[in-house]
Amino acid sequence: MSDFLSPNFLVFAATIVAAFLSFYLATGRVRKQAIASQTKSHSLNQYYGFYVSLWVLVPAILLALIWMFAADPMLTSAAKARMECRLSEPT
Amino acid sequence: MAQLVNIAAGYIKAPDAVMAAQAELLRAAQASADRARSLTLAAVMCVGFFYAFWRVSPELRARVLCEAFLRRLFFLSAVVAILTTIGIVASLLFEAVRFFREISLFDFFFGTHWSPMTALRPGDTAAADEFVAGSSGSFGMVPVMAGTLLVAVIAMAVAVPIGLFSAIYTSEFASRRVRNIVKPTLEVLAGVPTVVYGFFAALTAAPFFRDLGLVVGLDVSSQSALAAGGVMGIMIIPFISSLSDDVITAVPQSLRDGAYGLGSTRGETIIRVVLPAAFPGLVGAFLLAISRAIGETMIVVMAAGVAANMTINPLESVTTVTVQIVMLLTGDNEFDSVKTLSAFALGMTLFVITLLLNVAALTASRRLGQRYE
Amino acid sequence: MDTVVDMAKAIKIQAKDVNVFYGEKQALNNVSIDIEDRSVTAFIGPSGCGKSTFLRCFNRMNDVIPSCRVEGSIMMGDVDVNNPQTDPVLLRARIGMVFQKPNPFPKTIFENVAYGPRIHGLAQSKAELDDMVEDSLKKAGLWGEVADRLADQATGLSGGQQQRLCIARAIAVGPDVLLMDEPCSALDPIATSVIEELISELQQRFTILIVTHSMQQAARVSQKTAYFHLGTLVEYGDTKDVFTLPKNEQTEAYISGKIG
Amino acid sequence: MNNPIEMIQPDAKTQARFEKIAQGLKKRHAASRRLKTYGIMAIVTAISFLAILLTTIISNGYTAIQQTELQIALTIPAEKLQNDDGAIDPVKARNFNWNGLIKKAFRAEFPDVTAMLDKRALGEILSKNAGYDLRRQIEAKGVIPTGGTKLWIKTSDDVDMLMKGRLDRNLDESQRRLSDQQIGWIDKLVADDRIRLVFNDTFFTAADSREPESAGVLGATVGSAMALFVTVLLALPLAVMAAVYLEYFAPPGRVTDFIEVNINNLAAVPSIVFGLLGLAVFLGFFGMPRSAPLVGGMVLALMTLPTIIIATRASIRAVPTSIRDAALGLGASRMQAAIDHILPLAAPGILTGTIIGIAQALGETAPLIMIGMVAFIVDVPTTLTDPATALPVQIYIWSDSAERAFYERSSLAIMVLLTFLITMNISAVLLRRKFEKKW
Repeated sequence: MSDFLSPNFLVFAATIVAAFLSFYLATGRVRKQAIASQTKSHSLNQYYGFYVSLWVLVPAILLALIWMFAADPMLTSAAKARMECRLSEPT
Repeated sequence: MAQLVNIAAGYIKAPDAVMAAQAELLRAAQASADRARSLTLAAVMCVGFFYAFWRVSPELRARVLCEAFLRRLFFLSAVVAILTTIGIVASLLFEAVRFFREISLFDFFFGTHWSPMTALRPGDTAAADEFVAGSSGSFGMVPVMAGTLLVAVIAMAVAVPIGLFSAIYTSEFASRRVRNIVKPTLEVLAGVPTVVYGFFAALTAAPFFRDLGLVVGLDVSSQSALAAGGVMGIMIIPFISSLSDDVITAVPQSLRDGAYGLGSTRGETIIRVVLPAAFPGLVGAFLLAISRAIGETMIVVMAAGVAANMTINPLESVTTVTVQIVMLLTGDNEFDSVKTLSAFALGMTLFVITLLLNVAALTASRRLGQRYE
Repeated sequence: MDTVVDMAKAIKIQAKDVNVFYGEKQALNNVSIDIEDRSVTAFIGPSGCGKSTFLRCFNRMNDVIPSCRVEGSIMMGDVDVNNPQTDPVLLRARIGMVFQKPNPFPKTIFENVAYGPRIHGLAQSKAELDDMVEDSLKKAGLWGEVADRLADQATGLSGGQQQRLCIARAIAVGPDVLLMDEPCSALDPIATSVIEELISELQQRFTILIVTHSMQQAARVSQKTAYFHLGTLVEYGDTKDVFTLPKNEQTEAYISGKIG
Repeated sequence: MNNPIEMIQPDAKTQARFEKIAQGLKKRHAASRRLKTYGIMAIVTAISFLAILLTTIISNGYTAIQQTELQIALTIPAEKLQNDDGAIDPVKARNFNWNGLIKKAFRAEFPDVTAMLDKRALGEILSKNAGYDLRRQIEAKGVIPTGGTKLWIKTSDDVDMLMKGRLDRNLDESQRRLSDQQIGWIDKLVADDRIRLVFNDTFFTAADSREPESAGVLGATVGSAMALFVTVLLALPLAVMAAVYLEYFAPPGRVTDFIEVNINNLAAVPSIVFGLLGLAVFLGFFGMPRSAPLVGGMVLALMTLPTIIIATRASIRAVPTSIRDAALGLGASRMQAAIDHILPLAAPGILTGTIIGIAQALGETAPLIMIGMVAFIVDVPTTLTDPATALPVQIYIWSDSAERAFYERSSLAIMVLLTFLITMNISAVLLRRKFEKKW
């Protein structure tokens, strides 16, 4: 169906894009700083990219997982509770 | 409730207005929750990004930090094995404990009458349902366990001689070329999915045994333990043959030399020296095979019976632990009934038994390993 | 000693033009040798020279190795060892063998020694078997150490005891020749000296062929010494001659420690 | 032989002993040969079991590759199906009574059949889904044949069985699923050359159905593929990371030992227990959808994880430590050595192990039954959360059905499953052979 435009997929795609973006921003920043301060970086530039990407991705993934396992069931049970109370009303 | 979720997702049409309204509400709630989630995610990503970006400088030990993270991730992956075990134990225990609140441990493990489906018979009232489910007679697992053992014993009776002698041949007599052909061929038997064996047992072996019984004047059930166990034996042959072959090959050549040097024939060397030396490993292999046989599901589900008969006659129909688990958990049963809970109690028993067998097998093989390090 | 020397003149085994091949590779080249009865003959030489291979020709142990082929004749009395008609089982009952590493079976001490008599059906009764076991253990100088624990696992013995158990196990079958393939290489010096004494005693009853990498050992225990190099028998003679006046340069180089 | 030296002979006592041993030899060699014979017999038995298994399945299943069809002369009323512009209107096509059209046309060819019961019996020759099939046929063509046309329509499974010789004509009529009368009609149709056997493409393009002639394995195959996709996606990275951890980073100690014990034990836990885990945790606790390939894949991933971990560790260990030492010597960190140098070298082994694990997962049935992938599903699944079955489960479902035609089709489904398995295993073997290195 319209899987590729579903909110979930968009969020997923945005996360990936954000990760890549932060990778390049970080490598760029460290390169510039190293040139500016005339020092050699501790690690290869790509590691700074990974480092920032990880900080973008990992908390987001953790949050998404928590959301999936906590929020969705809560929503459903809330709806269920509402429905039950509706059903118990005499019609 | 599942229906409501499906309606909200647009999979099915709402049967009535109330449901439709509810579904609409649920959908709205889901949509707002989705928005909230997206915003939160974006916020978290921004915070993470700015924190890390601000910290980036040539002095930052980025590689060390990345590797520390990866190492932790790797560790967590390894811990998944523990989590799985915990998950198994916890889920089985949780449901089994709920079961044992209704049925006493003693009645379950020592009761000799198993008929969890009794309550489903037409004519039984809800009260009778309560009564039967709660009564001590219905959930006695002894006949189920007996059936499991009977099938496993038949399977081992087929598999042990064939597997062991095959292993003796491939490891001691066969030339390398023959061995390279025979071993993979036998292992094909292990690669055949169990559902295929089940199909063969139910639709070929069982009718064959029944007809054979008619010819010689024996009354063989069309779901005889013999058919299920026999076919299971075929399935287990490669386990025994390849494990035994490994074990026999691991016996040091010096022992064979010693025996030959004293004037043993090849047969005497094998029977009197090699096999006794390999004995602990062979026991380990057999235990693993028994564990396989007890835990095997599809063959018995398709070819063994459902009724729990207490018998040691292989021509009759028996049921097994795995068959009962499948029977109790397929179809639309309520998840919380004593019946479905009993499946978890059976599952727990099965898990414990196979675990003990595996540990015993491991200990046995380890003893062999120590002897010839 | 005189009697021994006299008897040593009788020939027990005669090997002629023995060639051994592993697949395409030739391991032994036209080896001919006469082995004297009731004496110790030592095979020495650098590793890979074919001495062990040659030893294994005497009881057809090379049959066990699929790619191995033996040519030439080895006569022991009227038994043609290398004849395909000769049953290696019977042959190995007549020629006992002790291996480099002690290899007791994973059975009790008693069962280890009783193994040979049992498979060959030598004992008529339990009492006879008991006697055989005791006798063999005594001959192997082990009886005193294990008499009260015959029912223990043989693998629990020390290395030297295990090797003497293996000797007892070989003797129990009642062979008249004993092959020893570097019997002391896995043992400590004390255990080695015990075994060497034992060999000297056994020599009264058995024709012993011993492969050793230790020239001192060869000098100590053997009456005859054969020096092998690259698959050929370079020199063969009385031990004292070989060690004091080697005729061949190679032998001399080896004995003086220049090659090895 | 021609040697001048007199050789010494053993003394009499020794000689006697040798005699005695020689006497017993015949028996002992016979016993040895007997043992060898037992070995050969055991192997022959095992291999003949395999042969019997395969021949039974092939001989039962090969006929399902064909399907019986019947030729019917039809006149399709184009005006009832077309729009004003002459194209087929989907709504009209859906609402049109295709079954009625076919039945009418078929009955018209047997004008002497008038009794109600006989008419029904005549209709039973045709597939119950004949109308649906015809609509699909017409819709696929996009053109409605004008005037009279002759079309091939599937017969019912009973006729199919009769044509394939799987229905015994000599049985008593009451024991048969086709009456004498029906067989008479069929014989007449055969004589008129209006019944044929054609390639059963439905079997490979359809999902399950109540009617054997309309049932296929595509739905189940897609379900299996989806589940295995999830399995690989989860199990492979987890297994590789866990294996690298255990081989390179795990400090020797209780935690590591405990992990190893767990992995070894999980490898031997019965598969149905994983099914119970999936049922209780994924479905019960997390409320994931029943019958979904997603859940099936997760359960199978947990099940195959130990297999792949063990294989991965073995292939990592097969890479000589010298390579790691070389990498470390050049100043690489342990992590760099593992990821840049060891993993690429171990990759073929990891891949082989994964394929074998996946092949094992493909044949697994019991855990999928536990999580409800055993339902009757007529649609090919399109997403990971659609209800689906898997190939082995489909075999299980069909073999439980009463119709003889499903028996035949489950045999063919087994052949399909085995083909997949053989392909996977052969590719694993080839892969191993191609990349096998001796260090």
